[in-house]
Amino acid sequence: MIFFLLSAAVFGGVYLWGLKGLPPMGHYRGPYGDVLNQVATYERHVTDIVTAVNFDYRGFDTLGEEFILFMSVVGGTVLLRRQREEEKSEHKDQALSDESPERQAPEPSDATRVLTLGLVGPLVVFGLYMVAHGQLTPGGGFQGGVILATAPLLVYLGGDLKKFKQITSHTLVEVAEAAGAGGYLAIGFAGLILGGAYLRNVAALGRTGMINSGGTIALINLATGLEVAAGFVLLLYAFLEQTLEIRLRGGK
Amino acid sequence: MSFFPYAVAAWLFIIGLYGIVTSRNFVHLVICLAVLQSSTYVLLLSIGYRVGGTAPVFAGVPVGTLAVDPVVQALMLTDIVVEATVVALLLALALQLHKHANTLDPDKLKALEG
Amino acid sequence: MLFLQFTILTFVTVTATAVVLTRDPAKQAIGISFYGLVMALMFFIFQAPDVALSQIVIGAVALPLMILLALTKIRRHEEEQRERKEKKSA
Amino acid sequence: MSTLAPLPVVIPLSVAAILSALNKFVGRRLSEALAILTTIATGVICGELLLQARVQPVMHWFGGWTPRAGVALGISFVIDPIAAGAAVFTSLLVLAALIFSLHYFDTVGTLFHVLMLGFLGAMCGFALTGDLFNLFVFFELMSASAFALCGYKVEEPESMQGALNFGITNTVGAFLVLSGIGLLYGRTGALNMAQIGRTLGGNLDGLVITAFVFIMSGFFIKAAVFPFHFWLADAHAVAPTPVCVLFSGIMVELGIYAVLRVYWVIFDGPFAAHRWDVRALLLAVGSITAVVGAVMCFGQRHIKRLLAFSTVSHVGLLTIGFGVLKEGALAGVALYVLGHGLVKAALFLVAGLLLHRFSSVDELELHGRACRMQATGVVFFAAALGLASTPGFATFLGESGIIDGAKGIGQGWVRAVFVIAGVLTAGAVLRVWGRVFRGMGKAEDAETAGAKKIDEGRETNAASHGIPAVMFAPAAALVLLAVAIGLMPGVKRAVRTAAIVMQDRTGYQARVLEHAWIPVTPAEEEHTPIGKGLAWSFGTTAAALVLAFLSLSPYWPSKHVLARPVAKTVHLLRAIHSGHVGDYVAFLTFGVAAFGVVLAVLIHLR
Repeated sequence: MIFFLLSAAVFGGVYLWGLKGLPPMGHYRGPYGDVLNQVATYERHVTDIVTAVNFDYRGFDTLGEEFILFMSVVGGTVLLRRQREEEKSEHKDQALSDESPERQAPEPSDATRVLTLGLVGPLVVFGLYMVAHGQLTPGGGFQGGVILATAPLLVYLGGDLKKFKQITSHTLVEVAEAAGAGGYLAIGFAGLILGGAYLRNVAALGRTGMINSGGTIALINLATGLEVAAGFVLLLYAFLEQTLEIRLRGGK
Repeated sequence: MSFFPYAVAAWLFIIGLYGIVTSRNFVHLVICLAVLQSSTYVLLLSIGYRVGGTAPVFAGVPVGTLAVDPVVQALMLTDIVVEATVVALLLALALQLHKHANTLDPDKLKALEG
Repeated sequence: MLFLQFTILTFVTVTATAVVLTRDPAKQAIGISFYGLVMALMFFIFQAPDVALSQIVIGAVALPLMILLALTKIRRHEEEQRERKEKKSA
Repeated sequence: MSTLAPLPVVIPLSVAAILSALNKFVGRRLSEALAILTTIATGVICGELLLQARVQPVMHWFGGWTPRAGVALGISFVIDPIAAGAAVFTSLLVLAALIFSLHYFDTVGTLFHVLMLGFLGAMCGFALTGDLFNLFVFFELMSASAFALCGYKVEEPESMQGALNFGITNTVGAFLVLSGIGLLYGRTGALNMAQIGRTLGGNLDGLVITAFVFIMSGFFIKAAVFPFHFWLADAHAVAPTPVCVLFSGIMVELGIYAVLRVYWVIFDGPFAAHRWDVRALLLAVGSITAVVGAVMCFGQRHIKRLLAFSTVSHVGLLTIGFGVLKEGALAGVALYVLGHGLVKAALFLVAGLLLHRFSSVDELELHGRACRMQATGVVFFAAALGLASTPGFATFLGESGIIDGAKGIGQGWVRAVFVIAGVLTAGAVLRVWGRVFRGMGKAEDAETAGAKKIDEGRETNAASHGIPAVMFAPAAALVLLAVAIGLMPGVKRAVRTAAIVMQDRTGYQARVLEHAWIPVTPAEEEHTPIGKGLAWSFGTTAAALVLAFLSLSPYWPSKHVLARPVAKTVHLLRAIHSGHVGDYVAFLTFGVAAFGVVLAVLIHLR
């Protein structure tokens, strides 16, 4: 333990020594960000520069980031897959739960149900709004996607297990996720084939400030929204499935 | 004040390391890793900040207004996704570990010694 | 503004330290959710609204949710193990 | 600007997305065929890029955002011969692993191939990118696929623990790298490596040293350099065999590659006046890694773990090659990576064969059981000779390149480290060969009895008789290739040319930032006498053989007879490989702190 504390102290010293060489906080010197702040609106007809950086200037980073998410979803599914003996006991349990539906999860009260299910609508609208306005205001495909991903969860909390399973019906979400990630790649390919550079903008730029402005930025935004929403549904579902079998079995 | 945020970044890194080293539970450890990661948020954020700058969103304010650096913000967005995915993967591993070894305490696992 | 920044940074430091020093993962999950909110606030104050929104949805909601789900499973498994042991000894 | 350049990344990722969408509808054979075809296509494209890069490094600016007035707006791929070569080699090993896994795994699903393709795309991107943050993104993409692949056998607690140790240490490493990137960005306002290098110029201060230490340590964690190497043995011991092939054969080496790239593009300017300080640090760290890995390797009985420690040892040798900081040694590193990756992959594949045939990779348990697998035995034996850098293998060319470089700067003593590492690691592998394929020695043995046995679950279905050709062929082909590269005329000169391109900092900057056309000039023909090197290498091989036979003979001194200090040291070494992730992170902290302090003190003393 002393070994670690000493090392950590020295580590901190080294880190602080390095940080001392930075310009004082609040005095960013550029040039990268400043150049982009100047040119991005003219070149790409967007007002949210962060979105422009994310989906265009450094769009390839974001492609990598989407695939980090994609691979973790696949990885999570692989890691949390059920083994054979688990599946066997599952079959028994399912037979049981079919016979005795009252063994299912405790029913939430009507008030909770109305409240949670009532929230789903506005949540979905808000998520969609955020995805669609990514190039104009803060937010975008990523943030909106996560919000959309929490909607099925509310259905679950509202106690509607059946509907929850329908919404998260695995194959469909998996296809949606792959379509989102694949869409991102496809937009990149379009740039490569038509413009000679991967991810180059090949769509009309539109008028700055409008919802259809930004060319490929808006398209990538949508693809990302789809991928992130589906990805997080799958990820949360992989964890939930582990607890879901408990509720189905009539856990506490 | 001009150095304080950097010191905070360094502190978060170290306290995260401390949590990982002393942890007796893999779930706790993964959360400490998330805290360690937040060190990079603070570092990037304070590097790109500019006194008196607005957010890099030119809806309502004209282009050319003094604004903070948009690049570090894009980097942080990537960073946040990385955090979520890494935590998810490590939690999945911890869950399976518990299922088959009945413990989450690194001290109680002896299979990989020597 | 300066005061606000100073305060929020101090708050971040304190919350992070508290989260690490909390040894019970269930309490920690609540802590990390709160920490996520504090971080998001910090991002707003430092003119990073995009990041702040991400941080709210990920750091304050999705992440703690995953942790809680994992913990539920782990606790349930522990109970099962205990029941099995009791059956054996009985 | 080449339109081929992005393909090695986006093609595997595209197929991964398609396979995952069709998860439920695609049969196992179809998904295998798709994965293999994709890997071949990727390899062919990388090969074409390699041919182009030999004339002039290939550039690609994503989104078409070429630099303006020396400021890079977008992300670039900068493909010089070494980068392209790394990508070709990655594709080759992924192909071998995929072919091997045709008959592997009970439950191999489409998702396994999705993860493998993601891993392939990530490693290619990691090798080709010219942007520092993009490097971090691919580092993480590599990690995300690797964690899941490492923990593929979810029913074994050791698997989970090994994957967790791997995941946690490597994630800390990633954040070290990111903090270093942050420091550099704060100073230069750039993420493009060429631009960072140019802006930094020759200025050296605390920030640059810290950034270097952080980035180097972060990548050294992936490369498993002492004291960051602990995760590697755990991860290798538990990961499925095809995944081990990739971990040991290329992923670890990519860690070294990244440090090399970052050093020569960014940090060589600031450290130009202090090269000797960097050298001192790297040569010391490399030597320690090589010796520790070799000693630990010899003390194992779990064959995969043994091979994993041998990888640690050889990474130490690569670190020495990097530490020489000369183009000859850099060429040596590249050749050594090729040679080592090929033979080590073959060794892991044979270990996988044993696991397939006998459901065990425990050296003592397998005593004499593989006597009838003669062809496999030959492959294993030949690969072991490759580890000892026997002349004829690519490893020999690599070794002589590194040692000649070291002699050139008056550090001929590194030969001793090469001999120790070669004798111990090859000796250990030959001992396994003697015991398993020849039935030599006693069944139970005092010398390895101290090592723990790790139970390994089966990865394949039902005890199968005989060895399927698809499992044997890749191993044999890889060893043959290692010999072919070692004997190919002109290979040394070509790699030397590539090394000079990699080290040419101003040329790199001009090519990237000004789009300058600077054709590659081939390196001059070298005429170094290799007589002495040949003698040394044959000597090492002979010594390894003798050590293996001795350790199998009844006269081998048991643990109690070993001189006490030696026994104590070995015991201590074993003790610090505790499998406890907290200890690993404590050592990691120590390592970063020590690197920083040593470098700072050395630089201030001068």
